[in-house]
Amino acid sequence: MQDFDYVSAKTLKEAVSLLNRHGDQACVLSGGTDILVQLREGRRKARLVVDIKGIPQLNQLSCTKAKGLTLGAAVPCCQIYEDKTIAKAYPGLIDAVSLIGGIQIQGRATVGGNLCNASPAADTIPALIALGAVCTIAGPKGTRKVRVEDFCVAPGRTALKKGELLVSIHLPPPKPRSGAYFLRFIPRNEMDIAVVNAGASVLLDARKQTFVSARIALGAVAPTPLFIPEAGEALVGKSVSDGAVSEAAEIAKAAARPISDMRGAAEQRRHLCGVLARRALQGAIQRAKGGN
Amino acid sequence: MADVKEFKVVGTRPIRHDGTDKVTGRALYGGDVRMAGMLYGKVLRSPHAHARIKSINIRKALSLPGVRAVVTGKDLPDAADRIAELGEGAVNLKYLGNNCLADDKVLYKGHAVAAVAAVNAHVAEEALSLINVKYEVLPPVLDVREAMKDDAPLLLPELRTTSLGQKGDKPSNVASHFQFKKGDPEKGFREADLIVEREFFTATVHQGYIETHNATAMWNPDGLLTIWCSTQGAFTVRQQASELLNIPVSKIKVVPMEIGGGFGGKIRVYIEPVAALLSRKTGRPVKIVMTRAEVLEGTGPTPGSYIRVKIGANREGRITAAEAYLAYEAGAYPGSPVGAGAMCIFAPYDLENAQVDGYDVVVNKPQTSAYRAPGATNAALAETLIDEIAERLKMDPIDLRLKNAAKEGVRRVDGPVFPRIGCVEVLEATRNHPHYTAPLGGPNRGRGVALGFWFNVGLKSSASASVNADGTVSLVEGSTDIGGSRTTAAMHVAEELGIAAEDVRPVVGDTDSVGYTDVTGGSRVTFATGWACYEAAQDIKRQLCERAARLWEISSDDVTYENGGCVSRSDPSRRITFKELAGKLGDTGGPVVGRASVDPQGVGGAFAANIVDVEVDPDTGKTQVLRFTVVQDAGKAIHPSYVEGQMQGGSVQGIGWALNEEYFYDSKGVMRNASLLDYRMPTCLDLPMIDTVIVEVPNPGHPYGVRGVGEVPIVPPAAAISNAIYHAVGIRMNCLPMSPGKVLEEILKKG
Amino acid sequence: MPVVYIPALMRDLTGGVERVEVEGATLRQVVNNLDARFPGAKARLCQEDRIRPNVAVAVDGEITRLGMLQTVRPDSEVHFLPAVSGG
Amino acid sequence: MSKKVHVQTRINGEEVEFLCEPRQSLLEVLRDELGLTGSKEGCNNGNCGACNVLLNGRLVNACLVLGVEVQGREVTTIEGIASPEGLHPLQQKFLEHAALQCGVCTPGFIVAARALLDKTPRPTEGQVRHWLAGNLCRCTGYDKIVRAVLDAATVKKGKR
Repeated sequence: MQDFDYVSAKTLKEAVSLLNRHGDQACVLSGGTDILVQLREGRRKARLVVDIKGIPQLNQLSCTKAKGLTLGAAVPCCQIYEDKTIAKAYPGLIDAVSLIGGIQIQGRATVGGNLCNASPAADTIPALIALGAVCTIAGPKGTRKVRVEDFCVAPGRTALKKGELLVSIHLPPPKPRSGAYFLRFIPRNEMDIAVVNAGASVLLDARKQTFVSARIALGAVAPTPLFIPEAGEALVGKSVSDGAVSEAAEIAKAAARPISDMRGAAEQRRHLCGVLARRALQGAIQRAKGGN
Repeated sequence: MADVKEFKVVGTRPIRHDGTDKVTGRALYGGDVRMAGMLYGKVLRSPHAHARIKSINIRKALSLPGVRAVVTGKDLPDAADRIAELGEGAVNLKYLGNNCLADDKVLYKGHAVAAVAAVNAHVAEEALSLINVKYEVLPPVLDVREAMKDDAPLLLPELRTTSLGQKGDKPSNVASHFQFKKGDPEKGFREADLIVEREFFTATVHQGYIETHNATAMWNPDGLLTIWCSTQGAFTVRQQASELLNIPVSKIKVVPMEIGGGFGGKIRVYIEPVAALLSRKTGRPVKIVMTRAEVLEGTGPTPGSYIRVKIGANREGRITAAEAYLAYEAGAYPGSPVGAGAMCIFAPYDLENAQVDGYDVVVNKPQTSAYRAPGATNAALAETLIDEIAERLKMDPIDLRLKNAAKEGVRRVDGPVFPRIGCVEVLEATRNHPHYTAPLGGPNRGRGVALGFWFNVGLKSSASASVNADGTVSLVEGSTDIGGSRTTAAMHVAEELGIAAEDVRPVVGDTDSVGYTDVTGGSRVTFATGWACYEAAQDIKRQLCERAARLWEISSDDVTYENGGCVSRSDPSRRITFKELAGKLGDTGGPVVGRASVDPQGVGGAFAANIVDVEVDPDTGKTQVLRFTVVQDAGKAIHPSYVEGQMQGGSVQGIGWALNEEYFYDSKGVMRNASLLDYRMPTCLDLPMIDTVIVEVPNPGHPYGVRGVGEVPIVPPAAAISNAIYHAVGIRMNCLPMSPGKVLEEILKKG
Repeated sequence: MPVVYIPALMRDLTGGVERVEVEGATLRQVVNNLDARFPGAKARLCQEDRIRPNVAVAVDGEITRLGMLQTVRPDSEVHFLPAVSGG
Repeated sequence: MSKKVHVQTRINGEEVEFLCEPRQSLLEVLRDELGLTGSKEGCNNGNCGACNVLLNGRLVNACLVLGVEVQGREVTTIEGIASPEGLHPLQQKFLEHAALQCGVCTPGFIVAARALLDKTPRPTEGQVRHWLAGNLCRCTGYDKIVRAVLDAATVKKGKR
C-alpha cells in the first residue's frame, strides 16, 4: 500500500486545520471499510490519513421525540441498529444500515463514511434522502448545513470544500402516520453492491387513506443517488392504492439514467427501478399504517 | 470382497488428526511461512490482454531503497518446446515457463511480466510501478467462437490445429480437434419421433479457493533449492520447477504446507519458480503471496465454452441418437478439459448412435486449469435436453433416464465398456427420496433433477508406516490434505491392523520424506493413497507375523494376523495383540516399518444426481435455491462425514457456477470483477442445508470398494437448477451463469 | 486377436473401418502391426516411439500407464482416447 | 518511508507493544510482526472474513483496520479463543461435525461465530446464516458449519 502518515485527531478544530493544511493530500479515516481498500488499490492517493473517531462531536448519537435523530459521522452502523429507540423510530434507516456489507463491515462502517464515499450505489443515501436528512459540515469558516440529496455531486465527489469535514447527520422526528422503507436488489442475499436500491417515505392523512406527502430516492441509476421529488409529489392528495403507487414508481423509473456495468445492464436497472420504487412505497405505506 | 467385508474403522467418523491445529489457528499454511532474512516478492502483470513486449527497463526499480532483485522472463532458462507428463496431465514446458514469466508476448490481462524481491511487500509493490515495460498492444480475442474464425487475432503464431497427430497447415487458435463416433447418428435421428436441439454459452469461472497462491523459496549456495508452498502435489511442483529452472529433481525439496483449497487450481506452478529465481539472485529466502486479484486474473480458471447438443428419442422414451459439439476456451495456451467434457457428456446413457466433436481453443484469458471434474459441468447442460424430452413425452424425467441408463457392459460413446457402475442405483435412490415427491408449496417455484458422471483417476501414491513401541503407528503419506484425507489414510491402516484410527498418526511428507505421490486431484486420494496405506499395513502384518513366530519359536507359516493381533493357526490359544507385540519389537529384531507404493488399476467411475427446488422472482429474475438434495455413488464411504462434505461443497460450487459466478470482461479483455466483492461466490445466506444420500455400489477394482467422491458432485447442479428454473417460470436458460439479469431478460421476452 | 478401436479421426487411414483385429502381446506390437496394415497409423498415435502426450490408451477399459509396454491379451480391446486430468 | 509508530494494546488478554508503519493493516501486524498467523488473508478487502478478529469485542475484518488504530484497545484473535482448560465449544463442534475441509476459513468462522454466540446465545439457523454471510467458505457448502454453530449454542453458557 502507498506510504502515508497517520494522525488521530482529538478535536474538530484539529481535524479541520489538518484537512485544510493538507488539502487533497489528506483523507479522513472513520470506519475505513472503503478508504483503506481505495488506498490499498491506489484508487485514492493520500500522504496523510486523519482518524476522526476520537472527536466527541462525531460520536454523538441522540434520538428524542422532540429533536429527532442526530447521528455523528463516526458512529458505526451496528451502534445504530442496536439502539432500540432508533430502531423503533427510524425503521427505514435500519433497513439500510443493517444490510451494508456483513456484520464485520457493520461493526466499522459509518453512515457518514457512506455519504462521504459518495458512491452512486451507496445504501444509506436513498434512505436518508427519503427521511429528509440534513448534513452538518464543519470547516475553516465554521459550520454549515446541506441536505443529503445535495451532498453528493459526482461519483466519489461531495459538496465538502477544502478543509471541510462531515460532523453529523440529522433526521427530523418521525411524524405520526408516516413511514419509511429502504430496499436494494443484489444478485446474492448479502455482501453485494446494489444493482439498484430505493428509499421511500410517506405521510398519510388522519384516516390513513390519502397521501399527504411522499419522498422517493433511487441509487445506482445515476452518477449520484437520485432524489425524485416529482415521484413523491405525484402522490400528494391521492388516495392510497396500488394504482397510485405504480404511477409514482413509473415516474421514478423514468427519472433514472442507469449505465451498464459488471453489476447490471442499463435495461435491467431501469426495470428494477420500477419494481424497487413500488416495493419501497408499499413498505413505507405499511409502516405508516402501523404495520412493520 | 468389499460388500461382504465387516469393517471396524472404515465407515466410522473419527475426528481428523489435524483438526485441533486448524480450529486453533496453529496449522501452518503456505502463507504463514516466516524465515530469518526473508524477502517479499511481488509480480508485475500485464495491463493488456494481448500485446508484444518491446522492452522492459528495471533500472529505476532496482535503485529503490529496499529492493534486492528484479527478474524477468530472460532469467528463466529457455524451456524446451516439448510436452512433459507432470503426473496429472501433460504440459508444454515452453508454455508453462512463459505463463510464469512472459517472454516476448503477453496473452492475457494479468500475465506475469517481471518480479521484484524487497524488504517488505509494500516496497516490492512500489518497485513494480518503477519497472518500465513498453508494449505494442494487439487486438484481443475473448470468445471461443470468435477465436475459431479464420480472421481472428492469433495468440500463438506457431500453433497449428492437431487432430490425432495430424497437424493443420495454417496458423490457428484451434489447438486440437477430436471426435468420437458410435453407430450411425444419421440413422438414429431418422428413427427418432422427436428431436431436441439447443446451444449453450458458459462463462469462465474460478475455483475460488479462499487461500491465495503462495510460495517461499530458498536457493542455497550449495545448489539445493527448497520450496515451501500450497500445492495439490509436492512432487509435480518439484518436477515443474526442475524442468523450468533446468536443475535435477534431486536438487529440489518441496515442502507442502497446509493448503487452503485447490479444486484443481493448485497443480500448475505460477510463482514457485519465480520465488526460486529471486532467491538465487539474493541468497535470501523469498516469499511471494498472490493478492486475490492476481489469483482471479493470473491463475487457472475453468473454461468458458460454446456447446451444441442434439438428442433424438422415440415415443417410448428410448434415445435413438445424440450429437454434441463442444468448443472450450483453453485460455492463453492449449489444454482445456474439452476431452473430459466430451467423454462425460453422454456417459450416463446407453446410446447406440452418437457423435461428439471437441475443440480446444486458445483465447486471451488466463490459461485454464483443472477444476473439479474438469469439463464435465459445462457438458452436463445436455441434461436440460433430457428434461425437455421427458416433458414433451410426458414422462417422469427420472424414469426417462432409467430407461436409457448406462450399466455394466454398456459401451461408452468414446469406446470403452463400463465395468460395474452405480448409475441405476443413484437414479433409483433419487426417485425414492422424499424430496422428489414433496410439495413445492408456493408460486414461481420449480423442481429440477439432473445426473452427472465423472471418471475419477488412480495414479501413483506412496506411504510408509512405522510401528511405535506404545502400540501406535506413525504414518507418512504424500497427498496434501485438502479435505481430511490424512485421516482417511490413517483409517486404512487402523482397519487393517485392527487398532483405533486415533492410534495412527498421519503426516503428509515432503518430497524427501515419502515416495513419489501424484497430486491430490482426480478424486484419487482415498482410492490410491488409501490403497498405498492399505498395502503398507499388509507389509506390517507380514513382519509382525514373523516376529510372533520368533517369540513363539514356531514357523511364521503357522502365524496369521486377525482381529488386531497375531494368532497361531495350529494353536489359536496362542495370540498376541498388536499393542503387546509392538512393545516387543526391540527384542525380536528391531523396528517394523511397512512400506508401499502403488499405481493401481481398477478405478471406478462415479455418478451423482441432484433434486433442487428453486423460487424465481419474476420481477427481478433472481433465483433462490430452497431445497437441495445430492445423491452420489461413493463405492464405499471410508469417512462418511468427509464424503458428505465433498458432496455438499461440490454441489455449492455448482450452485455458484449456475447462478452468479462469471468472469466479466470489457471489450479490451480486462476482467472488471476481479475481487470477491464482484466475483460472487455463494455465501451461507444464499443456501439451504444440502441433503446428502450416499449410495454404495462397491467398486470391484478396490479392496474396500472405493470409487472416489471429490469431483462428480459439481457436475449436475447447473443443469438441475436450469431445469428447476424452467419448471418455476417456464423459461429454458441456455447460458451460465443464470444470473438475475439474464433470467429477467428471458422472462420479459416471454412476456 | 486383440481388437483395436480406430479413433474416428483416424478412420481415413482404415477406409472407414472402426474395429480391426491386430496381432500382438504388447501395445508396442499391436501398434507396430497396426501400422504395417495401415501405414501412418503409428505416426498419428506415437511420438519418438512413445504414445503421444494427451493421448491415453485404454486396454479393456483401463487407462494404462505402462504405455507401449502394456501387455495385451488375445481377447483385449484397445482404445485411444484424449488424456483426462482431474481437479 | 513514514516513521514507524509505537503501539500499545492488549491481544488475547496480554499487554502487547509493537512498532508498525501507518500503512500496515492490523492483519499484517498480527501475521508479519507478531507471528499470530491464525488470522488468514483471503481477499484483503473485507469480502471473505478469513481475517476476522474481535476489536473491543466487536467483530471486524483485520484487513480493514490499521495497526495504529488498535492503540489502547483490545484485540482477540483465533489464538485467543481456546482456554487453558481446552477448546471452546465452537472449536470442539467444528471438529465433531467435520465443519472444516481445507481449514483456511475456519479461524474466521470461529471468531465470527464466537461473536454471534456472545450476542445471541441461542441463534436460529436463519440468524446463523445471516451473521456468517461475511465469511466465505469454498469447501464445505456451509452445511456442516451452520450445524456446528447451532450445536455449540446448546452447550451450557458456563462452558463457553
